[in-house]
Amino acid sequence: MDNLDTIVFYFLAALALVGAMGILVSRNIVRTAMWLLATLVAAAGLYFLLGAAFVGAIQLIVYAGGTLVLIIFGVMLTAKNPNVSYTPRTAEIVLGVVLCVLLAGALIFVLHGTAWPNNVKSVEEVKRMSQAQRDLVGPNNPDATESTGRRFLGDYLVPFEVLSLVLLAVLIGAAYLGRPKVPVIGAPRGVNPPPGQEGPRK
Amino acid sequence: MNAPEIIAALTEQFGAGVVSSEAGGTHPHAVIAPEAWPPVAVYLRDEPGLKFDFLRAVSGVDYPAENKLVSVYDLISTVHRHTFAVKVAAPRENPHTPSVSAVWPTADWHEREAFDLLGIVYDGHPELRRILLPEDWQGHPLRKDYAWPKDYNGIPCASLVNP
Amino acid sequence: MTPVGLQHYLVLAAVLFSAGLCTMVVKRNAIGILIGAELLLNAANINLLAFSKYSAGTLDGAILALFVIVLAAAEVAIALAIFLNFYSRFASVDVDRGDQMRG
Amino acid sequence: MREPGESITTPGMIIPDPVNVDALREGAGELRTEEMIINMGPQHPATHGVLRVILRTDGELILDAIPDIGYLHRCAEKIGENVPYTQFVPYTDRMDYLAAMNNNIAYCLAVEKLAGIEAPPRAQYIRVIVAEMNRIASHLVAWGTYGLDLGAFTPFLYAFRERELILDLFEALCGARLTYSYMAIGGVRFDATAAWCDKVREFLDYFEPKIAEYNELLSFNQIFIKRTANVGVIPPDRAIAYGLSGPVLRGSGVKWDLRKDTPDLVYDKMDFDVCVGDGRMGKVGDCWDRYFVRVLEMVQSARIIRQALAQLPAGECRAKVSRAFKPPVGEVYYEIENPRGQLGFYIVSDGQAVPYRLKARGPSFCNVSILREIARDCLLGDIPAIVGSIDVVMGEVDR
Amino acid sequence: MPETVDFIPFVNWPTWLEGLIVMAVVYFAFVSVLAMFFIWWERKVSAHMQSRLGPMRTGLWHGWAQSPADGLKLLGKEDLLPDDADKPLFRLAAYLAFVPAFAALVVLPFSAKFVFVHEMHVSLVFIFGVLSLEIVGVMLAGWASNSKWALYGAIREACQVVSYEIPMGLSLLAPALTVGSLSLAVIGANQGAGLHEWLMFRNPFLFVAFFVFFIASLASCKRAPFDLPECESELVAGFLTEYSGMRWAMFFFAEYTVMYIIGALTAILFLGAWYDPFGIILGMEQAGQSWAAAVAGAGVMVVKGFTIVFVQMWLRWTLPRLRIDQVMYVCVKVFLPASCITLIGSAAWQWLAGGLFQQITQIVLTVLGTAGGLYFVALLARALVKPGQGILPTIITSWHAEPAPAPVAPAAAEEGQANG
Repeated sequence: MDNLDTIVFYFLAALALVGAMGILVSRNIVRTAMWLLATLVAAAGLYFLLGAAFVGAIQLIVYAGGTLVLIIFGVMLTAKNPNVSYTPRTAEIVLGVVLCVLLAGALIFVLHGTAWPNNVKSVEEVKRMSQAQRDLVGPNNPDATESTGRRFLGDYLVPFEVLSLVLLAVLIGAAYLGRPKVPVIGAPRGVNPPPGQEGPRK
Repeated sequence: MNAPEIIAALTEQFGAGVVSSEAGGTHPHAVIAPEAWPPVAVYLRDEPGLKFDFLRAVSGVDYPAENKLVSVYDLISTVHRHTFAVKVAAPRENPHTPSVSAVWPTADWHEREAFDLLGIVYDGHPELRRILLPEDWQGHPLRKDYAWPKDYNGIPCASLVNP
Repeated sequence: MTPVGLQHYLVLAAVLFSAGLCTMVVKRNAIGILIGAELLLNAANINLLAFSKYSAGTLDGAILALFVIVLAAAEVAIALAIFLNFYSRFASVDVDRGDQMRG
Repeated sequence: MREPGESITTPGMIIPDPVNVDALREGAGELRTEEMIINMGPQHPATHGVLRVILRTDGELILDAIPDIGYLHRCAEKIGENVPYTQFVPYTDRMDYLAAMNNNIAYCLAVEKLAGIEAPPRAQYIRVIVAEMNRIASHLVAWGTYGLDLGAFTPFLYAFRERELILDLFEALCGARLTYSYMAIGGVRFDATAAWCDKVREFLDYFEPKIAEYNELLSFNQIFIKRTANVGVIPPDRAIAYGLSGPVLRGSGVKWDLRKDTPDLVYDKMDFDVCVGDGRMGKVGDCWDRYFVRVLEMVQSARIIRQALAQLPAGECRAKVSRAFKPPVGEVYYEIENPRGQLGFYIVSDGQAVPYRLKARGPSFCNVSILREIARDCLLGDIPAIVGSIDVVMGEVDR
Repeated sequence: MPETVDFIPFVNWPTWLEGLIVMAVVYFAFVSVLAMFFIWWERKVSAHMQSRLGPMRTGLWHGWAQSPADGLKLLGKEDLLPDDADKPLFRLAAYLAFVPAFAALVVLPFSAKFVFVHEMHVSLVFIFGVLSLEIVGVMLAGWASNSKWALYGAIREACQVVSYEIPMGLSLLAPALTVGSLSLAVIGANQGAGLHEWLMFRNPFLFVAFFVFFIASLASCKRAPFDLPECESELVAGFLTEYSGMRWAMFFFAEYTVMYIIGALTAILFLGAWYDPFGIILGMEQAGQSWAAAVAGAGVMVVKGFTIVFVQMWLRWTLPRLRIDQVMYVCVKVFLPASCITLIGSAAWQWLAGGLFQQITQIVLTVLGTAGGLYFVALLARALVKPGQGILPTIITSWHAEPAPAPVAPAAAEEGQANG
């Protein structure tokens, strides 16, 4: 059973890496978005492997289903101008690549050096735990989703509410930035700019 | 109002503008001089007694014998329910007739069709170009002396009339 | 095949992170940079969850990962609104044209 | 993708005020997406027949819709100048191919008025019966395809099921199902037997309750109302100015029906009322009004047929017309009320067997000319609704 | 959590690879047969609704072999690839729309035991997540085929997604909240005791959530009044304009599979999953015959799924199409607040409603729901029993039997023929 996990991990890791390289290399912005989709789906698979099924599902919905649709929207609206080339200058490419390879090497060197603590509880221990203790445990916790929910409204209540405020601010900000300056026919009150400051009527 | 009263009103209003007229027959009409035609059109449409607000058709007719290209305007009034027709002649070589698309918007397309099929140029028309035939068609088919083209952009046009 | 341990995930995350950073540095298209940023966030998420499974054994990693996902969506929304305004001003989302902006 | 601003139409065709996108860009301070020029071209499911509409759109919003016609042009008028009067009838069938009977009547009446011939009363009654039956068939097609344009597939099948019956009756009467050439100068070519009249009554008994079913299925369907009310509104004065006629004109509230003042056909002996759009679902003159005027007219036509069948006199069904028919010198312009509007013929005769000039004024030709004015500032989803409500038949637009 | 035995236990298969292959084959066979059956069924249903017969010739009885024949034809057809389209993305889009439909089937239970991955606690959220992947495929198809109509189809799909996904997600959570778990197996297991146990009738908010979810799910599988992305009358064929042959068929396989998934999901969430309205299957389960209960449950589940798919077809062939701004208005302005209220309402209901009061409302809602359901079934039966007035055939058949009408009086006749 365990070598299935390994195979799936290597497959997903390969998919994620190929996606990342694809993003780095491809010229056409729509192809970059598609490689991003590959990485997102690979990441979601990895989350399932890491036992966080709920996070994996949310990643599929919010990230792959929501954010990516937004990005594709952005690509569609801004990719119309053919006579603008986005090819970066070679000096920038060389500098960027060298910098990142150095970063990757440093990170990996550091990672191998340190010995990470391991206080993962085994399945029997989790079963014996009381409800409150079980909420803290991540792996081998059968109802991890419930615990996540309880923790959101327990210890993480403040960041949870602050998050909702941030989302509200983003909602209003994005709507304001993207408001139609040219009056839209039949738009309900409040969407069109007030009669005085309409944009140039085509 | 029947045809003679309309013609009387027109001659009384425009005098020289009305070249000739025919009250009887199956198609009572008045022939109007080209330069007087726009004011006559406005008069026909706005005069309370006439109120010809519905332009039914603009037909171009080619009379090579009298060297004339005639535009026939058939009018009807949705208020008084009486009908009348107006003819405006133009020479065949360089046919120019003032356009009334400003008075009756329906004339816009009808005049374009007359221009397309007969070659009558309507001055003051907002967008005078061919409407039925392709843009680059040579000649005007409804003229009596129309020469059938041999081919169109390489497509042969052989037919009984034009072997 | 050795069983999958913490190291494998960390290495993967590190490579993803540097690839994301490299994209942000190299790309001239604003949306390319945005995609690079998404890559960074994903790498961070993988790290979070890997630590929560192999090392810490607690649920905090998953919760933080959820926060990161939600905030990434918000960030993309604002970034795209800005890019669209940028586009309507410069007819392209080429970041190098940004130097003509006032202030 | 085509570069913005580059003209895509045939050479020489000027799109009025082509948008110079780059000029706009410098002044562009607001969020604006790229304008696109789309060809709702000759082959398109929503344009009935080969009508081409060039749309200049900004996203879903239509900035300009320029109709481009002429794809079905056969120059029937030039043929008319080389064909004797009696043999031109089959060409009139192909003008408004959904209402061939009405076209024949218009042409034959014009020639009869020119030559001073009077059709016998039985022929006039048969002409009215046949004209109204063809009006029902034509409105059925309009009703069915309008549902199709807005996405409801089922009404189309019901409409054609009823229309088949009418076509069967016509086939029994004159042998043809679509292009009948049933009229001749001076009357009709075959007599309507009593058995045929019973069959028509049988059809009417079957058809009349169906209209209530149609209304329940489509007319008062909430989504249909949402798609058609307040869309493509034509004010009455613009309707008259653009020379619209038929249900398109009456949909805008103008009480104008030639059947009420045509002395030559026996409509004056019939008791029927003119259906006019009254803005029941939105503004007067919107797509829903034009659509509903057609449904009401089907009811009125059924009433007329019943009265005409009741009053059908016996006698000759064709006046004596010499074979080498030569009308006197003169000209005439004559119109009658077709399902789509007023079909008029202007005939100039110089005494020979062949007309000197023959002009046909198709109602759809004028009805389409207003498309540009009402399709501006609507959404892409409204174009099929507007074109469908005008109920265009390209045969009589291009002739 | 009812104790569920592994249907396909990974452990004792010879190797996990064979287990994988068997699963793939069983799945692919079942789903392709399902999609083909739906295509044939939709053509027959729409035909009989439009007073015609539909496919009758291919295959003996009622043209059953029509879909396989179409499949073969599509295999034979050339997969066109427009030259200035983005070729790799053009091909990829078909798979991107096709794969999520199957991925969602992995966690969709057919009965308490018949499910492939049964210990997935978040199967509800997983299905919703995977279905949202399909949208990327559709948008990519529209963008990659580089034609104006396809672009319009893609943008409309994006607008539709943005507007229906939130209300659908929220109304999806209401039943999960009432049952207390995100796993479909658990949600299904709590609805066994009879018609009043069905989640739809638990409280008025869930009653409303059912309708909101059903209509939003119509938008999600692009059917009936919301089929704007590939509507014929405006956009020629929407994002499918440039597709042909097998690639086009893939989109349709995906669409019909998603239709079944949505039908099954609605059944599990609201209409008492794999339990019949009288509690018989629950009785069998408690009596220990778990295999028999599983098979019966699977049967009931498939019947419910097919009924909901039938209702979707019924809607498609009667209602015209909405305009894109009306779709967004309906989904955002009407369904979003409604789904929020149902979510909060069902939560409050859990907390506030006492035992007796809850029983009464359950009974009342059950009566209301069944009355409505029976009304529609009666409507359908009436249409089937009395297919239109009988007069139609007599006009046509009796007519042709008669001889042609007598010729007109001789004098005018030849003259008429001569120059008519």
